[in-house]
Amino acid sequence: MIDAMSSLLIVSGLAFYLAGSIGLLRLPDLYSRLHALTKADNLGLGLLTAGLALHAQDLFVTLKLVLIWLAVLAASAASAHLIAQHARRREKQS
Amino acid sequence: MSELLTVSALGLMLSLFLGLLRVVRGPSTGDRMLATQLIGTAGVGLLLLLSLLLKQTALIDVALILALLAAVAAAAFTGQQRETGDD
Amino acid sequence: MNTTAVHVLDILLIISLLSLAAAALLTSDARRSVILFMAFGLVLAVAWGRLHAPDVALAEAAIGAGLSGALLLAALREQPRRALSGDAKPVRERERERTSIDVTLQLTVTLLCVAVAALLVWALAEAFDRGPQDTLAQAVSETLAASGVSNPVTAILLNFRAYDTLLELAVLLTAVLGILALGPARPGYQAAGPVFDSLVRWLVPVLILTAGYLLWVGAHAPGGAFQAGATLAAAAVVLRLAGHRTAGLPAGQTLHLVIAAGVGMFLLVGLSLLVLGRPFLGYPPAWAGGLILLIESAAMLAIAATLVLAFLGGRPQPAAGLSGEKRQC
Amino acid sequence: MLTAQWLYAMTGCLIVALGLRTALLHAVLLHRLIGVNVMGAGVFLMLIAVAYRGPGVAPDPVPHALVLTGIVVAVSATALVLALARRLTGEQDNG
Repeated sequence: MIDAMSSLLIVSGLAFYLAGSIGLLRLPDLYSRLHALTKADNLGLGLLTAGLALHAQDLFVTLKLVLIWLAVLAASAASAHLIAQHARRREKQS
Repeated sequence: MSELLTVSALGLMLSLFLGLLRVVRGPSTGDRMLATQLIGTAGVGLLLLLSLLLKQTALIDVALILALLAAVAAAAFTGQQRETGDD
Repeated sequence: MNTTAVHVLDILLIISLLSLAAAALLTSDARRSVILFMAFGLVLAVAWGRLHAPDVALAEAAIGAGLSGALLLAALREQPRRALSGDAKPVRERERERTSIDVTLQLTVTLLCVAVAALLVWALAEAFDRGPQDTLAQAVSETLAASGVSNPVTAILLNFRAYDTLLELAVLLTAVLGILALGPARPGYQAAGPVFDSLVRWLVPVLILTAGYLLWVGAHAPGGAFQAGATLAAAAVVLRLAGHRTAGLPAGQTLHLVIAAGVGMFLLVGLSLLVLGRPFLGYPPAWAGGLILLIESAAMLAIAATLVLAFLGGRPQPAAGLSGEKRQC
Repeated sequence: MLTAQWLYAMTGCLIVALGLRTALLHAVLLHRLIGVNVMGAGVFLMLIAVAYRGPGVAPDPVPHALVLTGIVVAVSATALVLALARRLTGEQDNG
């Protein structure tokens, strides 16, 4: 049961990752690519860590997995913001 | 279960590979930074899967460090200098 | 993990490494090159994990994927139109310069590099032919029990080859003294805004905790002074990027004490052992674990301070009296 | 000899050659510096590949220790070169 749950979570996480990177490759401009990327970061890794957490033997590993997800979540929000700001600044200059 | 993890690891590697195409192609530096971000996230996921597949629990710590430093690149790239600040 | 899948993974990893290295080296734009080099570091960290080298992967994750990219970007940012990035001269003059490295020379050097690669391949083929030479690895695993730690990499660095690590810390000390002697630090960064600030507020304490954890866990699992020092330095770099001028470094005399702490503690322990009638850095097995942790703690601080000063690129400047900026927090 | 060992070691050789070529030929200091760093990474890759002993077998820890310290020394040396270059361009601007 746990195995099935975990598999489902990991596979759906993978789907978001792939959707994110295909979006990054196919979408026409920076801002829409930003949008695609946050999918991979937030949902892809979130589902993956959830799936792996079901396998974790001890609480400390689960804690680390949660921390990894939170760190990437915060980092992706912050860097998406910074990159968008930077791009806007560049546009204004030119 | 192991097969699923293996297939997922290959999937993530593919995702990393697609990000790599964007890093090499650009066109703007912002695009390249974004793609580097994706490579980082895919790398984190890949390391987590490898930690189970290769039975190397320490790779979770490597993933943790990568995750914690994921924002450093973007901040170093966009950070504006004091005094001059003419970017 | 089944072998075909591993081979596919290996080949994809190798293609990624080669194409990123080639792209980083062949582009003429400096910023692009740095970003590609950072991506190369990320993939390299995964490759270390794949090759069962978690100790190296930890250091690569902190340095290759974080610190060195930030360092190169900082250097580039400061002198965008100067010699470093090659933008000092008008485009036409630069073009002439580039083509003035004439074709014969280019060809000769390229052939030389091919020859170097061929030599390396030959040497490796010889080594592989003889099969794995495990005499050193065996010596390590036989004496590991008496080293005071159970992580073989830490045992080598802090016990079996402690002389090497002492001298290596001396090399780092020399480098940082050179950096300090060359002038003031690069200008700092403007406050990055509320989004990044709220990230920094919890990221820095978590990085410091992680550094402490890596130092502690290094005795029996991947980790140790180098990885912990790099992680601690990353915390300081994050602070600096958020607009803190001193990046959490102590000022004046204390800073000098910290950068000399690694070599100092090593020598202190070594000389004390000499006085007690033991060989220099020949720890008594019963104390080895404690002494190693003591040296590693000092070394972690020294390595972290060294790497932060490397990022600053010179003597840190006091916040007071410079264009009236107020320090936050 | 393992296939993986061979693959990664040969990749290391190629990366060393690529890095060396840029370090020797490129006109711009920053590129040369990145070339040296890439070359270092190639050497590290060779060492770690030689240390690899296959799945489930503990690798040789001695090259790991070498590479670990090598990474830290490489970044410090890079920083020293950058500081030197900065001082140099500063002097040129003033004089």
